[in-house]
Amino acid sequence: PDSRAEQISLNYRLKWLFNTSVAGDIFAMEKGFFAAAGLDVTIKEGSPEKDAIKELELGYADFGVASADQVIRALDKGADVVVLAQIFQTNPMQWIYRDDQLQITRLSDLQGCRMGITYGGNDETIMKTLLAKAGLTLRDVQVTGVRFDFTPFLKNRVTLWPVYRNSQGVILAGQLAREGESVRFFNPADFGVDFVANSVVTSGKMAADHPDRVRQFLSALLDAWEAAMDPANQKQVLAAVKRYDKGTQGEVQKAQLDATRDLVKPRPDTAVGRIRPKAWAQTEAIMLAQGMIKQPVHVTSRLRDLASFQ
Amino acid sequence: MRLECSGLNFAYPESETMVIQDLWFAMDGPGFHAVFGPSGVGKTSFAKLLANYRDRPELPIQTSGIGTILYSYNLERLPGWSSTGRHLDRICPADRQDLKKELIDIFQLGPVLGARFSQLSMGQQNRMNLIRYLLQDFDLLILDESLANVDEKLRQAILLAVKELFSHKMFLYISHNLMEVARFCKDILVLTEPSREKPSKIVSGQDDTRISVLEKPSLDRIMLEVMSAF
Amino acid sequence: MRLECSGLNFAYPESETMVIQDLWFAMDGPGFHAVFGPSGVGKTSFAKLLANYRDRPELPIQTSGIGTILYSYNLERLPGWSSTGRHLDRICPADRQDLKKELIDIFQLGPVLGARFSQLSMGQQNRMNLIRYLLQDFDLLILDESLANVDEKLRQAILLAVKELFSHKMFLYISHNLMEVARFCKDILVLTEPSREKPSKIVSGQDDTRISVLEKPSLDRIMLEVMSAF
Amino acid sequence: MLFRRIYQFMIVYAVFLAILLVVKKGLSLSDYVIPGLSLILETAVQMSAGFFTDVMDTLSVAILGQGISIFLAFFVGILGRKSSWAGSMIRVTAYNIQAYPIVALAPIIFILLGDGFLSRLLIAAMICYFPLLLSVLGVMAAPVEDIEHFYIATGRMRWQLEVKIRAFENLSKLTTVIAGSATLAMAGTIVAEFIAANAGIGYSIRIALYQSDLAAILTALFMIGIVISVYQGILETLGEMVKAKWGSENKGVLL
Amino acid sequence: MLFRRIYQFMIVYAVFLAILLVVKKGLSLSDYVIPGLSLILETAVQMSAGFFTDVMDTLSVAILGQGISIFLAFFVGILGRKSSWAGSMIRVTAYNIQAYPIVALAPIIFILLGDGFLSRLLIAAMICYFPLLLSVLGVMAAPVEDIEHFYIATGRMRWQLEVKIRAFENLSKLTTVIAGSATLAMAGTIVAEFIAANAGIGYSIRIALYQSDLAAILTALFMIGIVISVYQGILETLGEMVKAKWGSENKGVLL
Ligand SMILES: Nc1ncnc2c1ncn2[C@@H]1O[C@H](COP(=O)(O)OP(=O)(O)OP(=O)(O)O)[C@@H](O)[C@H]1O
Ligand SMILES: Nc1ncnc2c1ncn2[C@@H]1O[C@H](COP(=O)(O)OP(=O)(O)OP(=O)(O)O)[C@@H](O)[C@H]1O
Ligand SMILES: [Mg+2]
Ligand SMILES: [Mg+2]
Repeated sequence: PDSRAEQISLNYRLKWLFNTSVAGDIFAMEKGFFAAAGLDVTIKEGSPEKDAIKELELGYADFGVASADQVIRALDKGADVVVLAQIFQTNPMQWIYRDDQLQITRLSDLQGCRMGITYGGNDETIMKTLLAKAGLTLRDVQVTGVRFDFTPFLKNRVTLWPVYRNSQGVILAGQLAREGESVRFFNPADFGVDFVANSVVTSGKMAADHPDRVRQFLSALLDAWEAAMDPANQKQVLAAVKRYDKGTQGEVQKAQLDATRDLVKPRPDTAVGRIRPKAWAQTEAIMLAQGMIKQPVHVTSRLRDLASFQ
Repeated sequence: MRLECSGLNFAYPESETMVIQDLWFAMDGPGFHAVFGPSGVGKTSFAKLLANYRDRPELPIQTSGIGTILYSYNLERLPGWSSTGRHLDRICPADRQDLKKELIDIFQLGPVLGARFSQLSMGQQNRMNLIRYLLQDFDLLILDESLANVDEKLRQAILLAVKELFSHKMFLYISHNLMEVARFCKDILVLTEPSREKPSKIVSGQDDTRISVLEKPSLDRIMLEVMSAF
Repeated sequence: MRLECSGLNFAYPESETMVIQDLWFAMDGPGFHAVFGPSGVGKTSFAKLLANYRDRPELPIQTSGIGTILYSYNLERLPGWSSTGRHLDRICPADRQDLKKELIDIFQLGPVLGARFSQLSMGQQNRMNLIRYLLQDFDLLILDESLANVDEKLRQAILLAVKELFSHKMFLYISHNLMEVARFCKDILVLTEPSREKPSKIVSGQDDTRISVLEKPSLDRIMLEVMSAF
Repeated sequence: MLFRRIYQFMIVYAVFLAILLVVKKGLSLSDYVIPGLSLILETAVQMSAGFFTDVMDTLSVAILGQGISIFLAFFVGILGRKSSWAGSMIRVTAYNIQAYPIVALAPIIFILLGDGFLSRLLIAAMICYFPLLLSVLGVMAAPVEDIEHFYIATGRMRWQLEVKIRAFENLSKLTTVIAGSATLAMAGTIVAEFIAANAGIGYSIRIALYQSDLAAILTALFMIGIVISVYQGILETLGEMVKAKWGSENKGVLL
Repeated sequence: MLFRRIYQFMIVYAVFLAILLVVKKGLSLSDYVIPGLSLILETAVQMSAGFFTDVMDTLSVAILGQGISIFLAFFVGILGRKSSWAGSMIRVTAYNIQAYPIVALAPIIFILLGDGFLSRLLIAAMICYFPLLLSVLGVMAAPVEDIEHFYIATGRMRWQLEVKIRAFENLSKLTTVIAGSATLAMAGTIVAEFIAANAGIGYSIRIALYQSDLAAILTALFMIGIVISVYQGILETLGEMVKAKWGSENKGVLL
């Protein structure tokens, strides 16, 4: 099945730009995992203005990466989407803070904090949930709107700033370390809020009509991720990532890869892509509670792991 | 061909003073007629009204045997993107090429056909503009100081030639040169300011068809008549 | 006061034909002088050169006793944001208020001082523009057809009044009205086309200071002389 | 005229919506990709009051920003109208600033000015001023010889007068551009709010965008359109009044 | 002139950098808020080759986008120049589209056109065309009576001729605006790249922003500035040539 002519062409839409947090996706493409499965996959970068689930429906993409809240919202509006894998076992959306300024051991420590919130973003939902757990609301903290850059945090005007732990988090930690400041990350999961992050999705139609194709794609992708997360392959993975993410320095990428590994494969025996229905159920419950969806969408019924395509 | 005006009144909007008040006159037949009067009396205003009278049915202006009326004036310009010669070619109907050549000769514009309009002297601009109109279909052509910046000698030659070439058309010649008007025009409508008591009236001109040795007495009489009309 | 030109040549850039070729002449003293010639001969070109000759030291133009040279022409406009009367007020030096009033009377512009420039008739525009210049400091004022669209009667009245009021200033009057030029001007520079063999020359005019009963014979002689100069 | 503007906008919007709905039907897309009419209406009913307040908030900043832009455009346009070294320097500066995407400059602006109202205003003005500047430069760099000659010849020309003459002669062009730039000011303010603010319709759009809520975006676009149409209509009427009063261009009344 | 543009840009840039560094010193900000000179230089050395390629990539799209914008502006400007109902309708449409922030429209554009080259080009053109449109509308709506009278009176007026006359009489204004719009096209393309995340310097800026790498942003701004200066200089020279050839406005040679 190596001959190019027989390969099936597929489009795979990421959530964000090429960087170390999609190391597995890059590795799959670079190391021929897809080709070996008889697939010719084009991976496309994403942005907030692009939405993998919409592209699935429009036929611009066959597979994609979407955050859990996107999936749940889409289901709420009648989109036909299924979840194939949950890339991050721990949500990389965390809050960075300087460790000499704060110690968060209990959620009530958040009271009165100056923190950044992306209005309308995941972090707002998560933070609201955390605050609710502590019996607080956004009015009990000082909120600064998050925008494209980090100046408010860098200039020390806010204490807690939301970042992606394994990309921006690493960069910021590095920048501050150079100035002799050390940082910590506030991880909501540590406080019982297990909000699912990015997952691999496809349309229900694809899952029903072409289970073989889904299986081929998914197993190639997960194999690639397994390989990419293997510390033994670190050099190759970094070289592959470097080809797509030229702007980031090597040692930063190395640190990012380490951080990614912790989030994707927290324990050596965790299978990459493992779907945790409980986390999904919690995510849906949170969104329902905050009025982001009007009625239950039963997202757990839309979860299909690799085994279901065997 | 007849042009008639029975009690025309006109004032610019937003202005109280009448520019034209109770104007009555009639002009007959083809040939060179004139509108004459002191600066600011309303010649241009009248000419523009006449040129567009069909759009203003309330005006007491009547014509018979006059189809197309064209109005030309001395500040008109030709577009600048090509030479004046090419512009003339473009607006000249196919069957009037000979007429065009003849007019260019009479108007002495041969040497400047290659120039842009903005490169012409004022008199050359006047002439170039007028030629365009003469090449069009018209029954009545109004010349509002259209040759004001041309020297007298050439202007007279042009007037005589136009009279001859377009003897079946009607012209309304507006000029400040009394001698010319008196000598070459048929009917001269002398406009007077509404504030004066004298009504506007028609004086008959000499309607010369060639540059003759001046028939001084009769010309003087006409000029005197015109000047005393306002 | 003396204006002298010793072998002036001029051609527009990008054009081969000479507009002015080997022009020699001299004019002396204040008063009304004229530049005359057929349309397109180069009067305007010469006038503009003269007005800016100090910026072009290579030109063989010399003056003595002439400080400020102003050039006015008939297409100039006043800004439109306020009435012409207010514009005149603004540009009139404080010590010339009386002169301004007198000129407005002579130029018969009293009734239109409240109007915007664009609302004036052409002749009114000409006059309004010229008044502005007469209120300025100048030694030599060039009038390039500045009164071309004014009626003859008023124009003559204006010329005579200006000659009297500004008798110590020098004027260069460019006009196509031969009779006027011959009658009211001192030295008449008659320009000829370079292609003709005849050189440009100065003809003496009659320099009248009032509207007399025509001295026909002498005027006819001057006019003949001017016309035969080109 | 104002009324016409509004219903014309309604037509445009309706056509736009119809195209979207046809695409939806044609490709049988879910409400997530393109919301159905009922969802849009529902969202509109829910959101429109809030969005209206947001748009008015944005509009108030936009008006201020437009004022600043007009000032800035004339300021730079007048300084940069000469072909001298200094003029060219000013133009180079003005042009270069424009070439930078505001998102790239935003961090620097925030560092220098903080992220309050001032930054928002500056960003709005920066987006709005440049097109104005181009027109002002075009107008200011072209002499009106027939009028200027007298003042130059008699040594009366001052830069104020030159500017006044050229502006006046191009009054209708300038009022067109100024009235038109209202939409730019609006767009600029929305972008500024989108980047950094917690108020205004730009902020609401960002939330809708993050939540993939196209119905909310469509509602916001409708609100923006209505308000812009009214504002623009008022500006145009003002422009006509200025022209009528200042200009009094009766030249072509008869012809 | 081209040369002058470049070194003038250098001066502007140097002044800008100096201000930043003074702010840094003054508030004793650390390198991660405002990078120091050495860090900037280091980044520049590292990045500039790559960024240069990116800017050239962007420029090529910008040129195409500008072409489309010019076409679009004239198209709409010519259709919308009349004060008739249809003309006003077209203007309302054109104005409204502009008032919408591109970020709000982007999702819809991506839905309708996909996220390929076409969307990027469309976004770039949408940002660039409007200011052009305003100028074109201003020019196209103002009759040139002295020239048009003949053609109207003799029934020879066609819309092409009318447009040609008005464009020609305002040639210098139009060339100013067109040359100036180059920077808008550039900014538009960068924004499009920023949103569409594909290639070009806008994409690089997004990455640098995401990484909070101000030094890289400053390098990118420098590259953009240089390239824009050169492009603009070339356009201006072309504009002069067009004016010299087509215009041949020798009117004021002597005066
Ligand atoms: N647009 C206008 N608005 C108001 N008044 C005007 C307008 N145009 C002309 N007038 C006035 O109407 C009168 C007649 O003007 P018109 O141009 O018809 O005179 P004219 O006889 O052609 O004069 P000229 O020989 O100087 O050209 C003048 O007093 C002038 O001030
Ligand atoms: N800008 C220019 N470029 C080239 N040639 C020009 C330019 N201006 C004028 N000419 C030519 O120079 C000659 C003299 O023009 P000029 O305007 O000086 O004549 P004039 O004597 O003032 O004529 P008129 O009495 O018609 O105003 C004309 O043949 C004209 O075509
Ligand atoms: Mg008139
Ligand atoms: Mg002349």
